[in-house]
Amino acid sequence: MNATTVAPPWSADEMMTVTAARMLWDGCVCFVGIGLPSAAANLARLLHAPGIVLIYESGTIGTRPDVLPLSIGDGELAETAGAVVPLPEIFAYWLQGGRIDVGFLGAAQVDRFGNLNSTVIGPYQQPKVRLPGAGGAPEIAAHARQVFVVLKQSARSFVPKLDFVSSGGFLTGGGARRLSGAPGAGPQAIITDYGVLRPQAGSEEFALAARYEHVTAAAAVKATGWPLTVAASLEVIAPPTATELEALRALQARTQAAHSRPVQLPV
Amino acid sequence: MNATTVAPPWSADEMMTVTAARMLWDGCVCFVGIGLPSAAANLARLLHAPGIVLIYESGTIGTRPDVLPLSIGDGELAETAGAVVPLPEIFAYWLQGGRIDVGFLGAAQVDRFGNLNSTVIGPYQQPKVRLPGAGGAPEIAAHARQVFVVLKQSARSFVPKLDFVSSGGFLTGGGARRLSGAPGAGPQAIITDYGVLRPQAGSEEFALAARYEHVTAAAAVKATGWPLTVAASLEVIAPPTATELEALRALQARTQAAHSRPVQLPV
Amino acid sequence: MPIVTLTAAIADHVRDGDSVALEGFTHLIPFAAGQEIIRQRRRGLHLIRMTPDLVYDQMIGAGCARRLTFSWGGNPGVGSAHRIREAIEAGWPQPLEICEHSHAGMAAAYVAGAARLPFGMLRGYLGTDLPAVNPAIRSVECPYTGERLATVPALNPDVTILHAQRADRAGNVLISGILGAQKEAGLAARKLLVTVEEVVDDLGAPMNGVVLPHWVVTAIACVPGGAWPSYARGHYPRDNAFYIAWDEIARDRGRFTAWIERYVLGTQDFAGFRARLRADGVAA
Amino acid sequence: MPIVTLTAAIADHVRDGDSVALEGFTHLIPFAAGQEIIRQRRRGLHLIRMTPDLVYDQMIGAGCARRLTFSWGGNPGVGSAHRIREAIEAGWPQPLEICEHSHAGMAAAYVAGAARLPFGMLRGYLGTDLPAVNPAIRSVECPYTGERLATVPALNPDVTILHAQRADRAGNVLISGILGAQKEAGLAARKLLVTVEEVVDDLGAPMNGVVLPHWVVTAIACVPGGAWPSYARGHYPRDNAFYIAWDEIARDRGRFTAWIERYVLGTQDFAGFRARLRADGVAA
Repeated sequence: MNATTVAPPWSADEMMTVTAARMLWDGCVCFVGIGLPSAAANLARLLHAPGIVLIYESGTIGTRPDVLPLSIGDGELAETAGAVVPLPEIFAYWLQGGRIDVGFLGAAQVDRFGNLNSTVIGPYQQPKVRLPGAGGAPEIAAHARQVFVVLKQSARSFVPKLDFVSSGGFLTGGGARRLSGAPGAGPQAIITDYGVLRPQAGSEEFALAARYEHVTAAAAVKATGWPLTVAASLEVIAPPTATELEALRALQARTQAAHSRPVQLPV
Repeated sequence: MNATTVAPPWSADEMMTVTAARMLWDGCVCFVGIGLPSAAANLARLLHAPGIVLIYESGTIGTRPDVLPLSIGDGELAETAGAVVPLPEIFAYWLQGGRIDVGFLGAAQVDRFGNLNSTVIGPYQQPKVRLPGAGGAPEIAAHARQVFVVLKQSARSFVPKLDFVSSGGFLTGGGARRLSGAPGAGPQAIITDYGVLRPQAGSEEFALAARYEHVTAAAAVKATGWPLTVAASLEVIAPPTATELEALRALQARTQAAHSRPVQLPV
Repeated sequence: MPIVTLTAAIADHVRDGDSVALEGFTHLIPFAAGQEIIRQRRRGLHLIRMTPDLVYDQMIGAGCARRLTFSWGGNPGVGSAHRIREAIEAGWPQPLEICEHSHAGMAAAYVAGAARLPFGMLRGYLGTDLPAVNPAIRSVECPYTGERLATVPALNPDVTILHAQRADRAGNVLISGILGAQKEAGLAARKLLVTVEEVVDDLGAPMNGVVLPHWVVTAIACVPGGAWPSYARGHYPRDNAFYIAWDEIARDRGRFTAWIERYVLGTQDFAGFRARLRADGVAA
Repeated sequence: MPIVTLTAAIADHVRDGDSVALEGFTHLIPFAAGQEIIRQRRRGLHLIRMTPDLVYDQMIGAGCARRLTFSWGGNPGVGSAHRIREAIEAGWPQPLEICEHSHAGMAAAYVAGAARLPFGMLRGYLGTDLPAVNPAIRSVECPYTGERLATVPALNPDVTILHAQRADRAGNVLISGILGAQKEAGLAARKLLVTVEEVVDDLGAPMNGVVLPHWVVTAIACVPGGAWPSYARGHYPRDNAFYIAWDEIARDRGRFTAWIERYVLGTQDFAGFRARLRADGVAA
């Protein structure tokens, strides 16, 4: 990370996870992906949002895993869920049904309007790097009441033009999304290892709205492939508290232990 | 009944039920309605078709009730079913999915092409008699591989023109059904209190194909509101065997006893 | 998601003129809720239900409804729904507009409503007169095969009311047994009211059981017996004798009106209803 | 519905050039069946799967497929599906045509397939480039609102293969836990093969449990452990360590090919596969 001060005693992932967790509220219905979003949502649940409702696209509704899943469909998610439904139902009745407050998305690339690429680097037919693809993202991006994007900032990931639009943010900005018929309000935050970007009113272009204590706005601008606007009233994000870090590290440790437990198949 | 000989020692309903039951085969997947079809399908199951698969539109698949249900959704159907699924699934995956061998339908009126009216007598907007309506029938008629209609014969029920088409048989005949896009083969038998009508090749008009021993073809023609064709090789249907009658009467007696058992509500 | 009395649930959430779906396909029919709507004298409702049977016979006969969307209306296994018939045939106690579907069409409309799609699609209504009398039944062309498929507009009731076996104290609801289109009707609605047989500490839902999470439920009322004369699997069976008896009660305007007066309008609530039935020797 | 060996099930029912869907969303992935297809050297398959992860990494890397319909292809929680990547990026071991959807689109396509509708419909793909690269993604106009909705053609695989916990001797199949689109993929197929952890006398399905009745199942093979390294709820957990280890195996053509030779092509059947894994100290 291009931090301009001494690196703090927590990792960029930890800072991002804590920042994302703080954005979730008690009772919030959250459509969670694997990795950092899952860690953030569960951290929120363990701290200030015990009534948060976690939905994974594998079909688990209201799940309360003790350890983080490695995959979107680990057994832990089903065993601790309030309901386990078929996957087509998740997408039709729960996501498209407009019942999701917050959808979390990652990507390989984001542009200034919060559009995301998780499909391909290079031309689609002649890929330089073929990525896993869109998965649930296009419809999470369309239907969740708001979307939080989590992505480390660099000129390679924060690009002027996506190689491929896997899921729509504000499209070309300036109200284009609303005209497209997408029901949700779109991406409302991009959480990076420098801080948080928010869409500006009117243009809907993302600007740096908050930075971590140990980074500068100038460094964030440098790590962005487009001329990043910095908000006049740039907020500073409080560092992780001891409580937050402890809870997160305990969760990660439990997860680590669970995932390295050997599996015994039936004879 | 306009029987021309001495009435036999079984009722018209019993004769019709036994006749319908005989048309079902072991392993047949049968979409069953309440009343006579349900009695016939269960009688077949108790006699020659132990592997018959009974599906009721309430969502019960492979049900094996000990007593006949009064309604399409009696508890007995669920408790003895192989699977109990949501009703929308029954219509989408199982009926429209083309998995039904035989659908049973009743009606208030049938015409010479096996179209059925269960909606209204008189004009739709100014009904003389408002009937319950189509329910599951339109799509059973369209999708079941074949349909058996069960209806007592009279000039009032076997009419030259329906007051309303609730579900399609051969429509206007002569291949009209096939052109309509209905996947199933349509009504292949009308089981009445005189015998069995079958569609004629080409015209698809129903003709009397078989009669019960104790009735004449002339009486069947007289009980029909259109000029009923009688098949050159008119078959005679064997009377109910003692085994058939005993099994049916025992089933009806069990049912009677179960349905008059008083219900105790929780306090 | 508050747990309230049935009286309060209906008072707070069902308005004159609302579109209201009481679902339950033979099983778990919310009779007590329907009667409470009668008792509170709601008027001008657009009633929605696949199988308007006794519960809507009562509500329509009592004058609650101006419109009915349905696919089969009768007394299952017995015969006519006499009050619905008289409303349609003779406009008594008031005219009743009808919007008539097949079961498959209604089911597709609820599914579309739950999925917040504007319409549902089926290979249906082929060769029938229903599209001729229901202009809501239309069609789309398949963009791959050119085939025309029937469409129905999504159903999104203002209020759906269900009866279920059980809720936990957080308001999660478990349904078990014959499901009808209950879940779809519940998720299609703007507000979802649920009456239950019991409120428990632990829902005890089996894996892949049918659960409505508390955050999609508007209010819950604990009404044991609230599905009578239909049934609640695990609690009491269907009272087939009452369905048969209803035929005589509902056949006659006067007798029907007296029944509604005595048992519904003349009682305070569902407890009063049951007490009066018991006093009159009806098993309830 | 016969209960047969896995060898016979694949030999009898999977043909070169078939469209084949191995479903299971993280849970109950039919790995043993996929490996048997490799072992029997099927070629030119059109593979269909929402999440082509390790099972299709193996089949595609081994040269079974000419086409892939999918919505997310990777090693869940780990990273790339290296063999799928190399097939797409470099045409090794042979070129791979792709037909790419979103999860919601694939799910709608299976649902349409199960319901024998020609297409599925969703409010989806909004603002994305997917319709530009997948001409199968089209649209219809709502006949009520005029809104345009995305469509996907129904998926009806020649063969769907599932893994489940249990079958009874009649061939009824019970699935419990995370369901993915397994039931829909199964009902959409022309033939349905199921591998199970155990065959029992009494299926013991709970009320409203997910059951595939024997008469929609083409053949069943009893293959305990057949979902490894994915999992079977109630039998064994997901072998996350193997998913992580696979990253190294699959990253390199040579190492991958050696793995397939040693464990799949070089063994007689799934029992042989497991014996060799055990001999090599891999927990299986």
